Amino acid sequence: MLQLKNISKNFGGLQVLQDVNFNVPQGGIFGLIGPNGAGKTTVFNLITGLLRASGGAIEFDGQDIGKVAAHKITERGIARTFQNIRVFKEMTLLENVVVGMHDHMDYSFGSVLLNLGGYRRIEAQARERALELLSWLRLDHKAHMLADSLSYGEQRKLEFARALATKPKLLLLDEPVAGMNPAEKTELMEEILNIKQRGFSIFMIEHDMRFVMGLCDRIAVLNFGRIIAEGSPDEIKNNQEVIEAYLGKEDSE
Amino acid sequence: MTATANSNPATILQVRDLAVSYGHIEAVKGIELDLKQGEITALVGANGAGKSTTLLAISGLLKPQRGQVLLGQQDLTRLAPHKIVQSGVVQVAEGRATLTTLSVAENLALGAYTRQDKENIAKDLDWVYSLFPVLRRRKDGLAGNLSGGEQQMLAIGRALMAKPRVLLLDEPSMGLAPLLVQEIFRIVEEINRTGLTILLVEQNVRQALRIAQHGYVLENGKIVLADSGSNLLNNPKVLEAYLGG
Amino acid sequence: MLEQQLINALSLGSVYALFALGFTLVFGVLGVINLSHGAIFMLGSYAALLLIEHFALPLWLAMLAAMLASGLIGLAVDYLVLRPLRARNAPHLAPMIATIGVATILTSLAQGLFGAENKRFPVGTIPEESYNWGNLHVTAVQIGIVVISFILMLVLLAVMRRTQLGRALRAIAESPKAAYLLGINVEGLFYLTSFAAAALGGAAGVLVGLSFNAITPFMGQPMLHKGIAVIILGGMGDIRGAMIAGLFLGFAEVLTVAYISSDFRDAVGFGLLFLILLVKPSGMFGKVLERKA
Amino acid sequence: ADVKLGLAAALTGPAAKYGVAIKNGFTLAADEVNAAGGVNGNKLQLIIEDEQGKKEEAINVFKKLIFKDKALLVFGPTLSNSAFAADPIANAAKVVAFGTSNTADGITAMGPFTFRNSVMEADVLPVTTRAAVKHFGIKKVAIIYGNDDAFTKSGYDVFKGTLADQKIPVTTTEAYAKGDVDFKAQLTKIKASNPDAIVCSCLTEEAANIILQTRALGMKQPFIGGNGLNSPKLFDIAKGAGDDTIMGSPWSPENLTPANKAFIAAYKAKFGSDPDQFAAQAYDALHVVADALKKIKLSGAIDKDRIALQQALPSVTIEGATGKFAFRKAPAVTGKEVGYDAQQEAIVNIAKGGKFILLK
Amino acid sequence: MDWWDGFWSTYNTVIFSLGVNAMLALSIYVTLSCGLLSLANAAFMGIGAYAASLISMQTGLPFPVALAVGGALPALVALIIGIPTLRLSGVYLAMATLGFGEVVRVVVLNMDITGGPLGLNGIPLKTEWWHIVLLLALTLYILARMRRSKIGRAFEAIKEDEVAARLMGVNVAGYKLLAFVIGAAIAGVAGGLNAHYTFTIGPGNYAFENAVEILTMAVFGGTGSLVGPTLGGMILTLLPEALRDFNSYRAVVNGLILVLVILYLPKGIWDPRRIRHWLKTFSQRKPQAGGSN
Ligand SMILES: Nc1ncnc2c1ncn2[C@@H]1O[C@H](COP(=O)(O)OP(=O)(O)OP(=O)(O)O)[C@@H](O)[C@H]1O
Ligand SMILES: Nc1ncnc2c1ncn2[C@@H]1O[C@H](COP(=O)(O)OP(=O)(O)OP(=O)(O)O)[C@@H](O)[C@H]1O
Ligand SMILES: [Mg+2]
Ligand SMILES: [Mg+2]
Repeated sequence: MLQLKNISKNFGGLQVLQDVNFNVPQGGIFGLIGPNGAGKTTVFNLITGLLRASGGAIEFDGQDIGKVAAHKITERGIARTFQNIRVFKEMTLLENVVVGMHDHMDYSFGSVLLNLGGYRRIEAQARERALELLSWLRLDHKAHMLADSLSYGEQRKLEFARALATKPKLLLLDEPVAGMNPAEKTELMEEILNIKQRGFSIFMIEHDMRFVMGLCDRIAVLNFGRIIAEGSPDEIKNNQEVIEAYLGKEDSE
Repeated sequence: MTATANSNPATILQVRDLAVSYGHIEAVKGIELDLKQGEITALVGANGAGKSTTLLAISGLLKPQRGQVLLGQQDLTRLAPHKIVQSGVVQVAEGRATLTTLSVAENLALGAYTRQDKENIAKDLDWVYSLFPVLRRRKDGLAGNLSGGEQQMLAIGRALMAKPRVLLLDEPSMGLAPLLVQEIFRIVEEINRTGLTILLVEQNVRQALRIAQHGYVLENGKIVLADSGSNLLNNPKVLEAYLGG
Repeated sequence: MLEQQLINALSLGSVYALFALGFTLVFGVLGVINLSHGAIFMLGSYAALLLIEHFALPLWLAMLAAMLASGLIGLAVDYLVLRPLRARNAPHLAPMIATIGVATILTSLAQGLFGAENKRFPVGTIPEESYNWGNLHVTAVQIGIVVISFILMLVLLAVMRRTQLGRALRAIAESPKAAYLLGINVEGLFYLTSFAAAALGGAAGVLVGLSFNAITPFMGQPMLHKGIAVIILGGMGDIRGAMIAGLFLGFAEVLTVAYISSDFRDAVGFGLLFLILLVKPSGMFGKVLERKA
Repeated sequence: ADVKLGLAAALTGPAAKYGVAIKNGFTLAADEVNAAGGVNGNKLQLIIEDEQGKKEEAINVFKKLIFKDKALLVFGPTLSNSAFAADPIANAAKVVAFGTSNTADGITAMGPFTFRNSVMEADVLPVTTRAAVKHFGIKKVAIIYGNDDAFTKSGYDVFKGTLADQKIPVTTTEAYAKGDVDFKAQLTKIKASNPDAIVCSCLTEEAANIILQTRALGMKQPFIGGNGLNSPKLFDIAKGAGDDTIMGSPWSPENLTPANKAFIAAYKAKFGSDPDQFAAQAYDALHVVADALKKIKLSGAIDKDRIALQQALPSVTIEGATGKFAFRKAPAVTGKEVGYDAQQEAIVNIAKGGKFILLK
Repeated sequence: MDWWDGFWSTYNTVIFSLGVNAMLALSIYVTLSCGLLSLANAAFMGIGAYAASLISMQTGLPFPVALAVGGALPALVALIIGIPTLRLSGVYLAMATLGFGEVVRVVVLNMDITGGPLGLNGIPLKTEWWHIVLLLALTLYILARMRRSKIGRAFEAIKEDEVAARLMGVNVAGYKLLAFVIGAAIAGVAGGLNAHYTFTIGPGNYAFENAVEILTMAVFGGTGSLVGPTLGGMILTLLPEALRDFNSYRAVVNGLILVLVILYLPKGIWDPRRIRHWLKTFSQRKPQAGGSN
């Protein structure tokens, strides 16, 4: 559903991405791995419209989104989480999620001013839906707390819920389990599988191999801005180039 | 891990009944820790358990509600943060606190900020460069242009420049690629072999406990388990709660 | 006429740069737009005036004493107002507004103590006649201001670039937390910075008082406006930037008078600021180190 | 009973230098009148409020003096801008607003209760200019003025008209803004245009500074100015450099009439410093009002008394510190009743040896 | 009733200013709530004041029309300058908007229709108390409704994290512009109201100091809710009146209060959590003096 065609990106003189090509298929979980600074997050930034590619094209559902504004891309059905968490800390969990529904709340300025039925109904529905999303991630009991008071792991989950609220077709996750311990990772793995089951396609960046290999149907490996391998987890695990550049010698973690 | 000959080294840093609060939330609720001279001690626990809070309190960046941190006879909780660094307790904080607008060499020079023995600094710089050759190659570049793993190395190297007696490491492997994670753990062990005492906070529980002589498990601001690293690694409770069964 | 205007511009620009040096230092290290800098500048001027009028101190000594005095005021402002705000991690607006309050207090105290009228340094404090080359006229104070502001800038730059102290200050500027963990006495250096910046402000006050004979309780305000334009143009906390932007503003104003119209002289600073920011959102020399995600 | 007279003056803020002199002038005169037994046996009581030189404050202070303190009349405010804000209040309440320092055009057009004894620049500057042209044999002049201040800007407008009337070419016109201290750029331009004299519509401190910087640029031209330059402060700052400045004003310390001599001596004795024009006009204003009060019988009904005072004022003439003084009806405006301006001779002075003396 | 008449005629201008200043504080609150530190509100107030006054003075159009234009013109100007300016963030935006204000001042100063430095005099008295009450209430109502809708949430999200907000589908540039325009309109209407009870306006009424004063009112009151700025605007209007007895040291006390509020009431005067906390400690231990912290 998402295609990157010959994408390249440079910052000033620094070539960060070079001729990156891959397709993220509908319905599954696609992984992108690679050493630090390989350009993974940059790929996400390009897809979500925060940065513009220096060359190449990005297509989503067959349409070019390379020049579409970030908020419009969200409207088309791509949502993401961030590597360094960006929840709205001074808002409650519920409000965080309702912000995610921004595009789907169709009421006029007039109905806001006059407190009309349409506005009230849509607001109430949004709250209900937000609670439901929070419950998917087992955060509903904290719905009215400020996001600031959440632990790191909980904030990551809140980002999920918020991203889901935009009704994405494709969900981009940037290192979803960074900073979590193995038990928490296992728990999150289940939640991600759940979300996939509900019909969302997922595209994730992650450094935790147990997690990546356990979840992904296909994986691409980025190294110094180039795709050096793409395939099933097993293929990747045994790819000599990937081991040298990224995985290192066999290790259980 | 092999428990080596000197089985009973002296305690260098003691944490006694330490409690720390953020406003009304008590994040650390009276904990005890002992760091033995020349050993790696691991502190593990879930997100929000209070690990970073403990380290920040040891370094004097947070004021504890009660309790003491003793370095030998000296009570660190009475000292200003810069005095604590001067007395030899140095921390590499969570999230790569590199100074991105300074060059790599300047970062390292600042590491030695509190040192009195200026003549040995050059020697230690060489040592750090030999631990992390990439830093020597990038020494005149801005630290902000380093990759995540390189920044982590810089942060550790910079802390070493202070010639610490006790090194506090807060999640040095966070967000790093597998290859680099191994590299970081190798380096931590290597540094430790020079006789440096290390308190290692990690989410990467398995690796941390593997290289640590001692370990503590922190849950909700309290120490719930304390044992040798290898025992903890085989403790069913730890296995279940932190290693995912 | 052009030559004379260039001299005018150089000396005016140096005045702006001199004022901006301390202003930008605080901005750079403490991350605070200290709006009491103008009032401190004014008090420096009065301090030297009092010392010369009542104790007949020689100028250089009065100048040093005035720098000390204004430095101490800056230190007091830091201790009483900025430190508590730092301690609770107050957002940027808080110190800015608190220093407006401080400026109000200092200005009206000065008015109570010294009156609202203009004062000047006694005749003969500094040689008043100008040096002439043909049609060109330069006064001793003009030369003094240019020389002193360049020296101060170079010293400040050298300290920031080449010494451990300067590195420590830059470390604090980027992340006080990281600086603490390096064993830097962060609070101590905050005080030192506030002191030094205020002392520089005081020195500027003395020199401006000497050259323009217009010491009033309100003299800091217009200077503060220009100073704001200068430090923003020069890039946050950038010492060399402040110096260049100060000179730039001096030249812009003088050349506007010379070739466009004096009606627009005072709009030039902020007008340029407005335009330049639109083209380059981080000031003439500012660099942005912000990653997107 | 005491007669309450309100005074709204700028006692703090940048305009305080005028406001304080004005306050001194009033208290001096009030003390004199009271020491002599008051007016018709009534003591004069001054109620002084600080209006800070801000328009909202001027309105508030006027209202307080008129409605709360029930003053019979209100003096002030200090700045013309504030008068435009405050005087309509007085006119609506039918209370005399008596300005002693408001020189701007249109002040007295605000209503029949607006009075002033400050002489308009339009009355003074033509005389001054003519005298200066004759004295120095001036052929062409340059102008410098403050363009963001109502007083200096209207002074400039008058000068411009006057120079056109008298057919004196202007080589260049330069402006500056409040708070400026460096005028060298403008002065260099003036220098290049080579005028015979420099016309300066400025306030004292800027004028002093401008004069000093002119000399530092090696220029020798004399200055011509108005009211704004009439202050001993000019020489505190400019010292001898101010010599040959020609200035027109209704008041001069060198004007050796008995009334003026008495005023200067009393002022010095009371305040320990030399008076300026603002003090002198304030001093005279109080005597003008005292004179009017003599002619009426206070009924105790404040509204009536206020109107009685307004009707008595126009016919007052005195011989004060500023010389012979009378009111004249302000120029007519269609559809509106107007107030009263000052009818007074201008005195042309020239600076010599660090003070103004009369230009013969 | 006599008492009331006397009170009203003495203090009605102050009372008018309470409402107008509350509106001004709210106008900057709108932009602040969207994370924009814009200091252009004094300029917008000025544009509104001039526009409304000129209509009143030179045409026979009724007051509501004058006020409407006084709100619409600044909104239009905000729309035009907002597009390039709002790319800036933080201090840079503050300074660019301050620069814009300065440019507006100089333009007004050099125009004939505005009366240059003399300003406009003899503006008819048209503002009545209920105009102010009505418009303030309307402002509060609209802003309160907005806060509870997706618009208010979008503002808040932008304030907290622009990038994240953008990826939640919020049209960040559009909403920022909306906040800027709404703020400009409110300030413009406030300016129009103010001009019609102070009889005179001049370029000096809408300068740097006024911009900072408006900001101060909002921050002083607290920018967490609508109550804060409203209260802040009102209290800072009353303060000088209340301090009249301090005479020449009034400004000192004024400044001191400002500093103390910033230091000890970080969220401004109106901080519901703190007030609740106080009430609790008060009702719990009755005789003991002094709250905690
Ligand atoms: N806005 C930017 N300006 C300049 N350089 C940038 C910018 N964003 C990223 N880079 C550089 O591009 C390279 C790739 O960065 P990116 O964040 O995509 O890496 P990554 O693969 O996500 O790494 P990690 O695993 O550490 O998160 C790095 O060298 C980084 O310094
Ligand atoms: N600045 C703060 N203000 C309020 N609460 C905080 C703050 N920092 C941390 N906390 C809370 O204190 C508790 C302990 O946090 P701490 O950062 O010490 O955890 P940690 O063990 O280091 O977790 P992680 O593995 O996620 O880094 C958490 O509940 C957290 O929400
Ligand atoms: Mg990344
Ligand atoms: Mg932590």
